[in-house]
Amino acid sequence: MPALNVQRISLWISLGFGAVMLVAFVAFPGFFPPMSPRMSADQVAAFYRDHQSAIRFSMITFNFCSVMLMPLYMVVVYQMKRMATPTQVFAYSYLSAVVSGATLFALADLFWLIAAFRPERDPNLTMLLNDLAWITFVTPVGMLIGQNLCLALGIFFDSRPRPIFPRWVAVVSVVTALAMAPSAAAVAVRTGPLAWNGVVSFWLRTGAYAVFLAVLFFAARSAINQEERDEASDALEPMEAAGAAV
Amino acid sequence: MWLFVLGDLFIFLAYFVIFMIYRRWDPTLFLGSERHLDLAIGAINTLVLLTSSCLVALGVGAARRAQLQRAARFVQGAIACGALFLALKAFEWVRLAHDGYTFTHNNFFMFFFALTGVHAFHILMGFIVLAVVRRELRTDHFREHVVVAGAVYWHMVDLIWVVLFALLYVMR
Amino acid sequence: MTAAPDRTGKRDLWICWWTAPVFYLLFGLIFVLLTRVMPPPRPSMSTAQIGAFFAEHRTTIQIGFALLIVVIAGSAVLSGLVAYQMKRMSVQPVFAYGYIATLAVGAVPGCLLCAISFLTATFRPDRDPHQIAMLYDVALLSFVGSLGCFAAQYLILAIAILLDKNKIFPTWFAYVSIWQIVTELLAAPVFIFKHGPFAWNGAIAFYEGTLLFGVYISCFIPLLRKAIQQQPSERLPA
Amino acid sequence: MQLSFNRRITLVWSLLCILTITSWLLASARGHREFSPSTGVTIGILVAVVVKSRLIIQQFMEVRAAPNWLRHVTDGWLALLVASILALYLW
Repeated sequence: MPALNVQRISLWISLGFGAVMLVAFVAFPGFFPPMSPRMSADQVAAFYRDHQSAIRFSMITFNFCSVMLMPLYMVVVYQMKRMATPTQVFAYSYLSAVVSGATLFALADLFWLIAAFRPERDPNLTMLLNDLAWITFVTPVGMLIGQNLCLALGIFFDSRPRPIFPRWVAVVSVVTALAMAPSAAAVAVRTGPLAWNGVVSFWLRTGAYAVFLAVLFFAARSAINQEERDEASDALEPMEAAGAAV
Repeated sequence: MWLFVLGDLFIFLAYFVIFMIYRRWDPTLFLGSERHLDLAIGAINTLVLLTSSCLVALGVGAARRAQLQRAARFVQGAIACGALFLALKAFEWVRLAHDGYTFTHNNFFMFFFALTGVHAFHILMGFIVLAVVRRELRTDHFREHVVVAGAVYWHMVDLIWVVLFALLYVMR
Repeated sequence: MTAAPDRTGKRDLWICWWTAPVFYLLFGLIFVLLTRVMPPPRPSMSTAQIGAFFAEHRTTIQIGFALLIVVIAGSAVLSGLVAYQMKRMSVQPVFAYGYIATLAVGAVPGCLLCAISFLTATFRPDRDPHQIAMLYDVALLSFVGSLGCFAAQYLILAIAILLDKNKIFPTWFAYVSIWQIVTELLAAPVFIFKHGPFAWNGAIAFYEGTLLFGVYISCFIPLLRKAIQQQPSERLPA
Repeated sequence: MQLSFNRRITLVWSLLCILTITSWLLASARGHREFSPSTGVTIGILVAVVVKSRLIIQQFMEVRAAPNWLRHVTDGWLALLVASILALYLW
């Protein structure tokens, strides 16, 4: 009974910090609209000069809060280990992919902050940091895709009569992975929907992942509820058996 | 809990000393900046926090006399006061920032926002602590030491604010 | 199987435990004596001064960080040991996984990026000084300013200790862990200030935080030792 | 003193409030525009801080009924606080 509290606490931690991250997302002046990859070095430098406070506020917030989503992912890992899959291997793969994905985001966040630290820096170097930040943030979707595919496979192979996560979560997970995949093209394209400020690479990718996180939250919550109910009935069964014996 | 409270008190002592050292280096700037603060909000916030501390103390008394529902109501009142404190604080922050006195404006405002920010974080933690206390009061066999420990934490938050109020708002 | 003698039964745990004092000793040696990252050089240095800093300490930086990138895995061994002890707690292993995950994130931006940037900066001293100054910022801001991963780790550890009914670690250590969260919060302004107590070499952002980290780690290592000692050697949990 | 618990707490609370309002008045007594250094005001404020802190520690935190070491440590903290503030202020 107290053990289950840990999962609920984890969910609430992630929900709370996730909400704060939403504020940080809105506060970052480089997201509305997303900065164009075709900005000149001087324009980029001017952006960091003019919006210094807002950039620092939102990126420090991201720095602090993004890793706080980890408890939610770890609840998913734990629930994946409970799935009736042939082995628990996907849970560990998922854990590994989550860690690498979070590391990439932490790096992108630092590049933004370093660029804003000295806006008076040589504009070419500011642009270098800005490119590093955007490319690290938008393009390496592989780890996210890996997470979602591991999760989807786990759900498909889960042979419980009542699966830990419903099958449609697997479908959403795969669809999200597909929606994020084209963002990798932003490493080479500088205009159009595939550029890092494009509809596909930025809005579709970010939006799809945000929606997916919300789905994951509710799926995890109902999995925890189900686990509690299962445990309660497991605890009853021996008693009933004992009662029958008498 | 006492270990945490004492440790925290000494950590804050270090912050206060560092603040005073910087104040010593530039007293005119600090005094000149102090005038931009709204003394009334600071004073009212002090009263709000003192009241909430008082409610918690009364709650502990009620819990000892086994009036658990009464105690829970006191704790709820204390949480409400804490929320009022934070609301006033947020209003004050927004107004100062709106007038251009932001975190980076000068050394005084740097300390002001950092110290009040850390204190606000302690209040947020205090909400969790008081929620635990309230939950404890709802159980039939509540543990007195948990309730007392939560109360001690909340009084510490109050105590730190009393010193902060003096240093940031009223010192001349 | 007969009960193995205590020492050999927990051999692996003791190997992990001994990495802790060795790793932190090396860590201190590298960061304080060799590479001069602790206490940190001033953020307000001019480009020329930064160049001079690297020129002066080039050899020791290279020795120190070359050593660090070899021994950094000590932190991974340690987080494995802590996670193992957390799995012995009465709480579900969710937090043990979280501990591994947050520290695995923290190793790259919080420690290795600093080493890599300093090494890159010293690799070609004749590089454009502005580029060297940028690497200097990257190194110090990532080292002092990777807040979230460590704050999350302390939060997870603190909550796990508070909820644990097996009392693997004493309750007071949860509070020591919570202070670390507060110091991480107070390190957030390093991204803003170049002078004063909140700069990356400031009295509050650096010295107070480091002091509290010293308290934390000098409590943690003996506590881990005690936790291993008190663990019954028969029936070691997986 | 044989005061009931609630009475004593309420009394402490009113004392604390009075002291707060006094400091408030003390700080604004010389007109809102007058922000000059004043050792008298500062010392008055610090006295109020000492009294308030000690009331909170002794009465609310119930240190008055606590073991000796705790009483000494909290008193030591308060003494250290005021001494360092005063020293740094006057120096």
